[in-house]
This record gives sequence, C-alpha cells and structure tokens, in this order.
Amino acid sequence: MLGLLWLIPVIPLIGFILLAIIGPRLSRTAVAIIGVGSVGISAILAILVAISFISSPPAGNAFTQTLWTWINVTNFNPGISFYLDSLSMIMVLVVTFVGFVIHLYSAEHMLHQEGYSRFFAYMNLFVGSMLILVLANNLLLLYLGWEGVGLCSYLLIGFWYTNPANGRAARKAFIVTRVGDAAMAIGLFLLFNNLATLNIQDVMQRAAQTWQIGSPLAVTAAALLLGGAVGKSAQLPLQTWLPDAMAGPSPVSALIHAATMVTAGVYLIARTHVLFSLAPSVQLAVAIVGAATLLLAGFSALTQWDIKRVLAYSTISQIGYMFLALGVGAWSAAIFHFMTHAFFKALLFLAAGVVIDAMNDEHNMFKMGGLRTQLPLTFWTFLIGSSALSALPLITSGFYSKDLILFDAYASPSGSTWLWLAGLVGAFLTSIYTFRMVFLTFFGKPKTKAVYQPGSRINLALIVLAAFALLIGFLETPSFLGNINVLGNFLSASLPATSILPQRAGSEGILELVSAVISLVGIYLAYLLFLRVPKTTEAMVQSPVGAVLHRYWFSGWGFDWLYDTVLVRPFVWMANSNKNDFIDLLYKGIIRLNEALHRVLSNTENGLVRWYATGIAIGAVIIIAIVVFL
Amino acid sequence: MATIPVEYGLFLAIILFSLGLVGVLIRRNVVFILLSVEIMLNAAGLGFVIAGSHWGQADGQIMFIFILTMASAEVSVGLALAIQLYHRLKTLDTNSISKMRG
Amino acid sequence: MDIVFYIASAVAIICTVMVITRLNVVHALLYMIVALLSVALVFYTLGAPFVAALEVIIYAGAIMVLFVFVIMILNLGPQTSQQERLWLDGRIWVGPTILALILIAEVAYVLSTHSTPAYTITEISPRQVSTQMFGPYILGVELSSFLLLSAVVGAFHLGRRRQLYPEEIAVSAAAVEQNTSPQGDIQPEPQIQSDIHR
Amino acid sequence: MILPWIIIILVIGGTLAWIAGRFGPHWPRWISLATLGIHFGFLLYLWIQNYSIFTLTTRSPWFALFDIPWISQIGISFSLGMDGLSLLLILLINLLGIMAVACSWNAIKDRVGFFHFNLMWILASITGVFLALDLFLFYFFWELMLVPLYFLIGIWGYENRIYATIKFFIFTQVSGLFMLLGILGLYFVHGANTGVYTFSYFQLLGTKLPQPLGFLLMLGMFLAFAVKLPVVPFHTWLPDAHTEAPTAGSVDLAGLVLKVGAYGMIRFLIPLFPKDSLSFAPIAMALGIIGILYGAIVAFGQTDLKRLIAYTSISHMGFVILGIFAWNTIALQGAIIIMIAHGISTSGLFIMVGDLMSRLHTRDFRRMGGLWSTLPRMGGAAMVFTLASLGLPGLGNFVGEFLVLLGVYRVSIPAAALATLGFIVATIYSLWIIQGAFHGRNTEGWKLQDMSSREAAIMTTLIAVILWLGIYPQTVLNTSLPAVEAMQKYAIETQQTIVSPQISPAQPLPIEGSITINTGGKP
Repeated sequence: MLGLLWLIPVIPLIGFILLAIIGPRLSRTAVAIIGVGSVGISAILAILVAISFISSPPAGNAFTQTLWTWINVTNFNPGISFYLDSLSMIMVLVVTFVGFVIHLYSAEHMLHQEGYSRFFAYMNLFVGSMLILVLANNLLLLYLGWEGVGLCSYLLIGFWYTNPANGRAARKAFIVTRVGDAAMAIGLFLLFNNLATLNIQDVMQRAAQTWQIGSPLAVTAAALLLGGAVGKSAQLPLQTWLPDAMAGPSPVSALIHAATMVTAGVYLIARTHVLFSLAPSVQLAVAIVGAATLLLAGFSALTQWDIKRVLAYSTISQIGYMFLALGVGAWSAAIFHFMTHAFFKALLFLAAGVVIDAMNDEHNMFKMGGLRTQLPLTFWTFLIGSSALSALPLITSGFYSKDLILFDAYASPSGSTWLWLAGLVGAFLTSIYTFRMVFLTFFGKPKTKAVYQPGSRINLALIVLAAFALLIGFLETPSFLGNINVLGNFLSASLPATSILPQRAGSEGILELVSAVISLVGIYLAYLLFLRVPKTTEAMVQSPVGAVLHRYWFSGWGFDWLYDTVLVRPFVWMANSNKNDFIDLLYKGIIRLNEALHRVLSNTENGLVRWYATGIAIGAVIIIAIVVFL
Repeated sequence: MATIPVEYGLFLAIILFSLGLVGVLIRRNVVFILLSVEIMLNAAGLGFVIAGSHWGQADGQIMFIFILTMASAEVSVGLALAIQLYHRLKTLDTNSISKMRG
Repeated sequence: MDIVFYIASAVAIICTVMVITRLNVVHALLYMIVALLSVALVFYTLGAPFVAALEVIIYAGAIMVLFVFVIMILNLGPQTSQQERLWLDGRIWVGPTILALILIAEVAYVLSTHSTPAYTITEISPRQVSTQMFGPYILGVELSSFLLLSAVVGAFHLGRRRQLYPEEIAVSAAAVEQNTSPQGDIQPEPQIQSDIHR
Repeated sequence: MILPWIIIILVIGGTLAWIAGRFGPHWPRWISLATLGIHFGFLLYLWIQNYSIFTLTTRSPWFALFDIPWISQIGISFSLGMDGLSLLLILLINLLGIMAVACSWNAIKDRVGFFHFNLMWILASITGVFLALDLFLFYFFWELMLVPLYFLIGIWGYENRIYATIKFFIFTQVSGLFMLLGILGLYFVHGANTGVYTFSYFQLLGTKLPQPLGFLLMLGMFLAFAVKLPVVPFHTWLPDAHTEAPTAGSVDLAGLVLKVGAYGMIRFLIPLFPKDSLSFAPIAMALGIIGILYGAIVAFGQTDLKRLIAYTSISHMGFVILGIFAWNTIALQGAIIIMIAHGISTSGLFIMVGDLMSRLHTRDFRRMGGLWSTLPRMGGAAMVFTLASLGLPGLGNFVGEFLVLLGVYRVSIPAAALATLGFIVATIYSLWIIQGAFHGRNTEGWKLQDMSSREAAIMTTLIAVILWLGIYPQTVLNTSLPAVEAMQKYAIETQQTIVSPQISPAQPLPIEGSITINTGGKP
C-alpha cells in the first residue's frame, strides 16, 4: 500500500492539468467531479497509506520513495522523492482530508462564480503542491512545494482579478512570502555547502554530528530557515500579507490561509527540529516571535469589523501559539495545535463564507446580527468552531491543544513564566474577539435578511468539520483527564518528546484551571461589552486613548504603513524615476559629444579654396619644422 | 663662369616661393591666384635647376622641363575654369564657389 | 658674372612683390613677365642656357600670353580694381606673411647649417639635357604628353560655352544676384546640417 | 563533413527562401520551416545517437570535429567542433528559429523572402559561432551575425527602428573590435612564444601572457561578450533593440544573440585567460549582481511591455555571468540551464507580446488590463512564462538559478546572498506583467480573439520545453557535463603551465584529416 504514496500528490496535479487544459470546455458538474474527485481519491489513498503505515510500520518508521533524480550535478543530487514518517503522515491526512471537505464545500459555494474550472484547477494545484511540500524527502523538493503553494495562494487571492485591490493583495502575499523564501533559499545554500546534502534526514544527522550546539553555522542556518517560516506562516515581522489575503474566496481562506499553507512554517521547523535544537538562540527567537505575534494579532483582531479579517488575525495569533510551542521544544504540541486549528479554523472560515453569502457579500459584522435563527446550522457550527478557538474547557479540541502549549511554555526547560503569561493573555484576547464575532453576527437584532440558505454539500462540510473540531482534541489529553497520548506516541518516531522540568510538572492541573477560567471570563467579557452594553464599548473606543489604540490595532500595529514608507515607496520611486535608465545618459552623452565635434569639424569644411590652401601651407610649415628641428 | 654659393640660389628660390604662397593666400581673384601658383612653380623649378647646376648634372633641368609642362597644363585648365566661373557667376571671386562646404 | 646674378635676383624679387600686390591684372602680368625674364637670367648665370631659353619662350611667351588672352576675353571693367582694393585690406596680409616668414626662416636655418663652399659653375648644354631626357627619363616625357593631352581636352571642355541646365541657371542667377550686391562679398554661412543624426 | 553542413543547410535554406519570395509570400515561409524542421530533426538524431557517450567515464567532450586549412599563410583554418554545450545551444536556436518563423507567419507581409533570408542567415552565423574552434573564424561568424540582424530590425521593426538598429550595431561592432584586439594580441604573443602563428583554439590554450598585457587582452574580450550578454553598464542597446524589433527579431535577440556572449565567456574567455579572468572574477560577479538587481528595478518602472521584458533579460543574464565567473561545475551547469531556459521563457513572452500587439496595436502597458477575460488561454501561457522568469520551482529557470547560486555560494557568500534578492525583485516585476496586462479592469473594453491554433502550438511547445527543463533537466545537464568539465580542465591545465613552464601545454586533440565522428562507442 505504501507504494501508492507517490499517487497522493500526483492525482491532484493530474486534476490540475486536466482542468487547466480542457476545463473551460467542460460542464460545471464535470469540473466539480474532477476537482473534488481528485482530492477525494487522494484523501482515500492517504487513509489507505496511513492504515498500512500504522499496521505494518516500515523499517525505521519511515518510508522513502524515489521517482527520479531531479538534478544531478557532481555531489548535488536531490531527487523527486517522497519521505513518509509519522509527522508527514499527519500532515498528509490533514491536508487531504480538510482539502477534500473544503473542495466539497467549494463545489457548491463557487457554483455561480465565473471561472469555476479555473478555481478548481488552482485548488487542485494547491493541494498537490502542499502534499509535495509535506512529503518532500529533500529540502529542494520541499522548496518546490513551498513555492508552489505560494503561487496558488497568489492565484487564489487574486481569483477575482478584475478588482485591482485583489490583485494588490495577491501580489503583496506573494512578494512578502518571497522575502522569507529568499532567506530560506540562502539557508539551503548554506546547508548544502557545509553538509553536502539537502536530504532532510541526512542534513539533520550530519548537522548533529558536525556542529556544536550554538555554533555560528547552525545558528545562521536555523535563522535563515526561520526566515522562510515566518514569511509563509505570517509571523512577525512578515505577517502583514495575511489579513489582506482575505480578498480571496472563503474556501481559499479556509484551505490556504488557515488550515494548511500558513502552517507550512510550523511544519518546516518541526521537520528540521534538530537544526533548531542546535541553535538555542534561534529557538528562543522562535518562541519570542510566536509570543509577540499572538499578542499583536490578538489585539488587532479585537478591532476589525470585517469578519474575515478577524479570522485572519486570529489565524496569525494561533500560528503564534504553534511557534511558541516550537520555540520551547514542544514539537508534538505544535503539531497537535496545527491539527485542531486546521479543523476549527477551516470550519470558521467556511461558516463565515456562508454568512457572507447570505448577507449578499457583506463583510461588516456591524451590519449583521441575529443570524442565529435565520442560519441555524451555520450558527451552531460556527459556535462550535468559536468555542474551539477560544478553548472552551473540556469539550472542544482547542482547549486540549492550546493548554498543552501553555503548559509546555511554562514547564519545558526553555520555557518561562513570561512566555506562559503571554500565551495566557493571548488566550484571554482570543475568547474576547471570537465571541465578539459570534455575538455581533448571530445575536442581537437582525439587521439584514439572509438571502441565501446553504445546500447539502455545504452543510455536510460544516457538520463534518464541526465534529472533528470537537472530537479531535481527545487524541491528546492532560494527565489528570485520561492522559491519552495517541498523537504524541505516534509522533515520537519523528519528533523528540517534550521534556518537562520536574519541579514544574505538577502544576499542570492548576494551569489548566487558570486558562479555563480565563477563557470563560473572556467569553463573558465579550458578552458584556458587545451584547449587553455596546454603548459603553463604543464610548471606550471614542475616548482619546481608545481612539489611538483602536487606530493602531486596526491597522495591524502600523506595519503596513512602515513597510510602505520604508520599502515600497522608495522602490516604486526608484523604478519610476529611473524609467529611462540613467546609464543610457552616458551613451547619449557620447552621441552629443560626437555631434559637437562634428559641428566643429564641419565648420572647417567651408568650401573656400584659400582656406584649404592655408591649411596646406600651415601643414607644410609644421612638417618642415619637424623635419628641420627634430 | 660665375661662382655663386648654392645657398644664395636656394635662398632666392625660397623667397620667390614664399611670395607666391603669400599671393595665393591673400588674393581672392582667381586670375591672381593662378599667377601666384605660377610664381611658386617657377620658384620650385629654380630650386631644381640650382641643385642640378651644383652637382653638374642635367637632371635638374629635366625636372624644370617637366614642371614647365605641368605649369602649362595647369594654367590652361585653370584659366578655362576661370572663364567658366566668370561665365556663370559674373565674378572671379573664389569665395563665391564654396558649394562644397561641409 | 656674379653681379648679374645678384641684380637679376633683386629684380625678380621686386617684380614678384609687385605681382602679388597689383590691383590691375594687366599690370601684374607685366611685372610677372619681367620677373620671369630676370629668373631666366638667373638660369643663364647658373649655367643653364637651355632652360633660360625655355623660360623666356614658354613662360614669358606662351603662358603669359594665355593670361592676356583670358583677360581680354573676360573684358574686366574698371570696377575690378575697386573690387581688388576692397579685398586687399590690411588684415588679410598678416597671416600669410607670418607663414611665409616662418617658412623662409626655416629654410634659411637649414641653409646656414649646411654651408658649402662657392664653386665654379659649369654650363650644361642642351645636348646633355636632351640625351638624359630621352634616355632615362623617357617615361616621364611620355607621361608629360598624356598630361598635356588631358589638359588640352580639359581646357576645351571647360572653356566651351554650352547651354546651361535649368537648375544650373537658377544657381548661377542666385549667385549673380549675391555677387552684384555692393560688397560683392559672400560670407559663407556656418550652416551645419547634421541630418545623419536625425 | 557533418559540421559544415549544419551551417550550410541554413545558408542554402535562407537563400532559397529569398529566391522563392518571387513566387509568393507562402513559399519562403514553408521553405524556412521545412529547412529548420529537417535541421532540427537532424540535430535531434545527432543528440540521441551520441547521448550515450556523455555518460561514459572516459569521454572526450568533442564528438565531432572538422578542420581544413583556410588561410594557412597566417594560420587560419576552417575549424569546427561540436561538444555537448554547442549541441545544446544549436538545438535551442533551432527551436527558437522555428518559433520565429511560426510567429511571423502572418505578421510579416512585406518582403517576405528577404525576411526569411535574414532569419536563416542569423541562425547560420550563430550556429557558426557555436561551432567555431578557430578564433578568426569565431570572429568572422560573430560579426557576420550582425548584418542580417541589422536588416531584420531595420526593415521590419517599429517606429524608432533606425535609432535602435544603429545603436545596436555600434555597440556590438565596437565591442567586437575590442575582441579582435584580444584575439590578435593572443595570436602574436603565442607566435612570439612558440614560433607557431595560429588562431587555433586548442593551440592557443595555455598561452603564457605577460602582465599586464594578458589582463588587457582578457578585458577586451570580456567587453565584447559583456556587451552581447549584456552586462549592466553596457546594456542600453538591448531595450531599444528589443522594443523596436519585430517579434521574430526579439526572439532572435533574446534567445540567440544573448547566448552568444555567455557562450563566448565559457568557451573562450576563461579557458584562454584563466589567471586573468580569475583575478577579474570579483568585478565580473559584482557586475552580475548589479545587473540582476538593476535590471529588475528598471524593468518594474517600464510602461512598454517589450522594454520591460528586455530589462528582465538583463536581470536574468546577471545570473549567467555570476555562474560563469564562479567557475565551478554546479554554477556552470546552472548558467547553461539558465541560458536555455531564459531563451525559451523570454521568447515565449516576446511572442506573447507580439500576439497581443497584433490584436491591440499597442505595447503600452497602461492601455491593457483585464485581458484575461477575453484572452484566457493566452493569459495562461503568459502566466507560465512569467512564473518561469520569477524562478518558480518546477520550471526551467529555477533549476538554473538555484544551481548558479549554489555554486556561487562556494565562491562568495555575500554574492550569493545579494543575488538571492533577485528572487524577490523578479517576483515584483513578473507579477506586475500579469497584473498590468491580464488582471485588473478591462478599462478599454477590449474584445479579442483568443489564441489561434498556430499561436497555441508555439506556446504549447515552449511550455513543454520549459516544464521539461524544470522537472527533468538531467538530459541537458548530462549533455553539457563533459564540455563543462573539459573547459574547467583546460583552465586548470593552463594555470599549471603558467606556474610551472616545464609542463607542456594542453595537448591539442588529435584532428585527423577532415572529420572524426564519435558514434557512441563504436569504432
């Protein structure tokens, strides 16, 4: 069964090629069958492969399949080869499964849009690229997938291309992530030139053998990879593209900008965890970046009026948690949070898509309200997703994954109280802005009438995701709540277990309690501020301090402004002012000089016989002088 | 026969030549220019004759005869040009025929 | 005999100066004839009687007569002298004179550094000249005949009064118009065309 | 006798096309297409037949050599040789030649015969450049190439074509003279050293050059190649020439002429002047980096689509010079891949612009926009080529750029880091092309015919090649590897002879009589 591994990424790619070439001539049904079907087959294959992987684990708990050698120059010979271990298995399962559900949703959601086949072509290409990314055996192939998903992100953000703002957002996403990618590329050069391989397992093995902990090369390599990761995962300081990326269709936001692509950075760091362990300073930077991002994004999410932007900031914030986990060495906790987040955030985006459709393309939450009764299924699923996001205790998956991270941030050797505190504040913010969204959208007085009811495919997608958002948390529970460690055990083959300081290990129960309380308080506060006394809230926003903070947070802490002033404008100015290429002036100058000389010399050709005779005479005199006196 | 230092003869030649040159350069009338050219040619011939006489050879005189031939050819063509010039432009001014300026 | 050389030289120089300074062409021609005659005398004193004879016959005789004929054909009026006076203003002398002086100075310098003793001039007879000319220089003679032939053809062609083409008439009419203006002086306009760059 | 025929076929085809122009406009087109098709097939056959020898361990890079004396008094011979590198480049120019004929099928209506004559002669002379192993012959073909190209742009170009052609001609001609100086200097120094006056490449390898003469001669040759490549301060002829050239001319410029400079550096500059080019390498690499970034920034500021693409070429060629002067196998292989991939992708873009122009009658970017809705297939093709030019993995350019940077990193880490910024700026201008032409609002309300089957065939072929280069570049890498290794060996051997003169210079390959074809191991 494992031999079918290569088909998992290839089938969506075949779907892409089919749709790209003959898609425009097919009926919408056929397009949907190809588009959804290819991902569906992929998901089934993934499950089959997973069953066979778990039931009869291959030697070394990892399976490598090489299709062909991609490039072979002297000792540089990365292959088109796939590597399956427990980490990539989890990723493949999540990507194919969530991908399939979202495709199913899209089949209905996008039905009346122009470019139906184009949409599915891009989506299939995305799934294929993402699968290549997670299955890649070497960093170069990973980079191929990495850039491929970036491309699809660009294409899908700008899917409605006639609006220039969408194009702008799409380009911003691609270019900002490309900044990170460039850093990552340099990292690859460094790794290859010092370790003579790009095969991920070999890189880690050789790095551990040849580099001391904290050696400059290890630190640089890890830092450069981190650069790639923060770009893709929208972490500080390259987080600015993700909120704008919401210009794309809702399924795109769900699949790419919540569930899968943006977590590629998390995957990359987890995949190359040995390098980060060798560079403790960079690992600390990962934790700090995560903590800072989750706070920043949390505050920004509080002030948005666009339902999708709230979700976007919350995505940034949740990935911040994953980075925090990676930074403190809680590898499996990060992957666990990635899993739960994939389900509940995809759910939230899909539900938000339904809401937006029902509101006739209205994104402003302040113009919604009371949708609880009009869209009951959507409301319940959205509520489940929101509860998971704000880590409602005991019943939601978010509770288990987030609290595991908080505990590890406190209790692991590289963790600290400060990191834990940052996470806690973030959790508090999360529950406020999440339920602000719920209350504004679904509660209160109805302001607009829903013009649309979702059909069976959308409902199915929402229900499936909601179920997973609730249930998947039970893969990994704290020691006092059953102590289930399914995921951790499964991942232990590829990721080292999280070490816990013994003196802090006992505090797990208390910490869980604190964060549970925090989450509930946050929800209550949201209820108070946005449902009970919205006037007071409004006054707070209007007050001088509130207004400044609001503006700051609303604009994402002014990062856009900063980059615009420091980078974008100078670049555009430079390009525009040098449109005619100042180097050409040099050659134009030569032309001018020639023309001037020509003018001077042609003045001497005046047609006067005596002038020429004078010239001859002067010449004769000079030549005779030379002959005589020299 | 006479005993004249060769320098004197050559000095005379160069003075005549220079006067001819001055004439070519200062006159605008094409007939005067032709006359001055004749002076220069004559002076050059004089130089040849002096040199020939210095060495006691006939070559100098032969050169003079060639120069004479050339001078007559030049004068005949030059004067024909002068007539044509006057015929067309009603002037003998060489400045008036500056069509070939750059 | 020496004194003849010196006197003839002096006459030649004076006459030449007069040639280039005369306003009237005919006066100049007369001085020119005198100058040529004195040069012929110089040739004689230098022991070249044959060349002296040629000088008188061909230069002073034929060529100068050619000039005279041309002047007669052109039939220049009294205003020509006026014109010449205008053209010969003082400034125009400066440059050529300086050039000529430099030239003379250079040659004088050369001559002064190579002083050769005075020697007795021997006469070279026409026979010697002729045997040389039709011996080693026969090719030069042939070439001279070509030259003369082409000069004859050229002079005939150029001197012919033929019908002008219309565009030539236009050009000459415009030129005549310019030449009959009071100064009769055409300043070449610095008209630079750099079409190749446009 | 195979090698001269490779050139002669094109010459004959071109001449026939000119003559056939009397009978009607379709004759030259079909004749050119047929000639190029036969030629291409023949070259493919040659490649496949000889492919196995590339993987042998004891391999001579030259699988075909041809040598007859030409002007033997001064040591000039008509000496041709083919190795993997020249085979690849000739295949490339042949393919692009076919594309050029195809893309001007309807666009050229005036003097069709002469047009195809010029086209074929450009191909023939560039083929000659790639095959020549005698420096005089190389120079001969090098200059010959200019003349038909001059006519091609000067007659069938756009409004400002005279300015552009003169500029192009003067730039290349003047720089060519510097190369001639370099060649002659080498010739005389070698003659003075050994008493053998010859232009033969193999014999000139390892010439001991006194300083600073050697450096100056190297600089002269570098200048010629740098102008053709073009390297940044000498690049300004390219945007003008590209902008004014007809589509086929742009394809020729981008796909063929630019490659000649890079080829000259690999084949001649560094092997002939190994020591001097080594000491010059930091400057050349700096120029490469400046080219990458400068070209990209200026490209972004353009409003003329063809000009924009021309500047992207400059940016890409920066990678090539960087790779060449890094002078290790990885970087050189990368540079070769970029040369081929850039030829394909940029030609694709130029053909796309040509197709757009035939519909819109403008190259001005500001008047386009939203064309995707009316030209979806062309938009898709354009997308592939722009993605290739921004270095998307899976397409040819990425492989080349990555290999170049990987190799450069060994030589200079800052250079690799700075050049990597090229990925970012390339993204900016590439996306700008798509945004400006195909995305956004269709403000002028264009309603256009999407690609015809002829245009689609061109695009499909080019896309297939660029994908093949991106996913399985191994065929190309294998083919060029012996040549690359041989070049490096020449350079190393000549360096050794400089250090220790008692070692005899690089042994020239045995050239017996007329031709030695290596038929894949068979005697």
